[in-house]
Amino acid sequence: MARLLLLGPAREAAGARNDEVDGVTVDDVLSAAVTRYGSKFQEILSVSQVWLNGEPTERDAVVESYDEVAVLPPISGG
Amino acid sequence: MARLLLLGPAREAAGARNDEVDGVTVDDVLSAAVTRYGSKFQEILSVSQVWLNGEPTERDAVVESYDEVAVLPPISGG
Amino acid sequence: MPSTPTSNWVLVTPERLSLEDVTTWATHANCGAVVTFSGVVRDNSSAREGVLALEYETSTELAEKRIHDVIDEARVRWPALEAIAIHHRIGRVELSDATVIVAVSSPHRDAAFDAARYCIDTLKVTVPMWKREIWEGGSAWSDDASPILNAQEL
Amino acid sequence: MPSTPTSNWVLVTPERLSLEDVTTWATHANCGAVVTFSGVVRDNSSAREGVLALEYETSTELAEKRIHDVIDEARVRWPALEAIAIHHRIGRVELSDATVIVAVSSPHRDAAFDAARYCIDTLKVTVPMWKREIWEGGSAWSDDASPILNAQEL
Repeated sequence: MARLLLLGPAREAAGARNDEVDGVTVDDVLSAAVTRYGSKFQEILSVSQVWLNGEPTERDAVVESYDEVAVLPPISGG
Repeated sequence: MARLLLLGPAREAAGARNDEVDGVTVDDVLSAAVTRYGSKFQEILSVSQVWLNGEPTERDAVVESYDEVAVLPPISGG
Repeated sequence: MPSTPTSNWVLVTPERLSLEDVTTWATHANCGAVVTFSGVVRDNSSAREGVLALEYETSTELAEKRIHDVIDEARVRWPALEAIAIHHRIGRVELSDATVIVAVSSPHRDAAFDAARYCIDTLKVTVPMWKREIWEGGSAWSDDASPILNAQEL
Repeated sequence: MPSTPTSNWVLVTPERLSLEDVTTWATHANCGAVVTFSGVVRDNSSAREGVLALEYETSTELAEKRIHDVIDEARVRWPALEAIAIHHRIGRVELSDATVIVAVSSPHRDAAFDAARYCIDTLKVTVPMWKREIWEGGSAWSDDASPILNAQEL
């Protein structure tokens, strides 16, 4: 179980900014999210960075309860 | 006869910002100024630019009545 | 407002940004130079004319953390810097209003210019922030998006 | 206050300078970037600690003319620039107050940064201006003086 944080176009495609999904690794969490949100989300995920608790992460990292997995599409600040 | 404009350290050394001196060329005007104001002014003049009517000038340029000869020591703006 | 001799002021806020406030705050007694950059909403983008407003979305916590990383790296590169403020607005921002302000003070101007430019260039590619362009009758995510990089690598 | 689409605002004045005024004035609808430089009185110089104030002297007419030359040359080098304001204060200026402000706006930030830096670097060596440092009990002309050059040659 991990907390999902979906931002910008990822939030829009999923229809949610925060969610909770099951999974042992970051990869598991993302697969569950794709199953839940569908192909538009998958497309955005494919060009996004994924952070675990505010830091860039490997996709095989193990997630604990209440860890935050954030999906960050290409940015456009400033 | 030309008008003198003396700025910054040149003004201070001469004890005057504006004055009138005789002379056919810029050089004549400056020589008359040195005679009038003395060695401290001469020292500053030696490291200064001289402009005629707001533009850099050659020292042998002829001055007409009411032309302005400006003495501009090294600058320190900003 | 913070005002320690050497200090950082990071803010991600839906409120209007004030250039006067950050500049006054950044002006320390030993500083001869303050350089600011204001990013403002302009009426066109690479995709269209007639832009009326921008709308910014982020995680405030993640954005502020990454802005601090930009500032930390700037201080490594230009140790003489005094104050650095970086404020980013979120939510809807109208035409000609500031979306981001960077202010850097320094005893001399070269470091302030170099660091201000580094900060805005680096913010744009390291800080999580997503921008929608709003025009008469529609809106869309900005085309000018880039993958997230890290401040130390830039 | 001038406000034509492309415009210059030159001012040599004994009044307090306002960064807010020049920035607001410089922000045109097609501009995404405004860069400012503020030169402020600092408490030390190459010659001494304990500087309390600076006092600037010039011919306003000659100084404004040479500031216009700086702006004209900046526009040749960066044709995309929108507004350029250069304000220089004269007379006595207290610690931490601005002695000079440069504000440059542009559709994109690179030109605004480059031109703002060119303007202040060039002003310092081309515009007639003389500065006295004032400290507790005395004053003297600044040591940081340079011969007058021309904007086109820099």
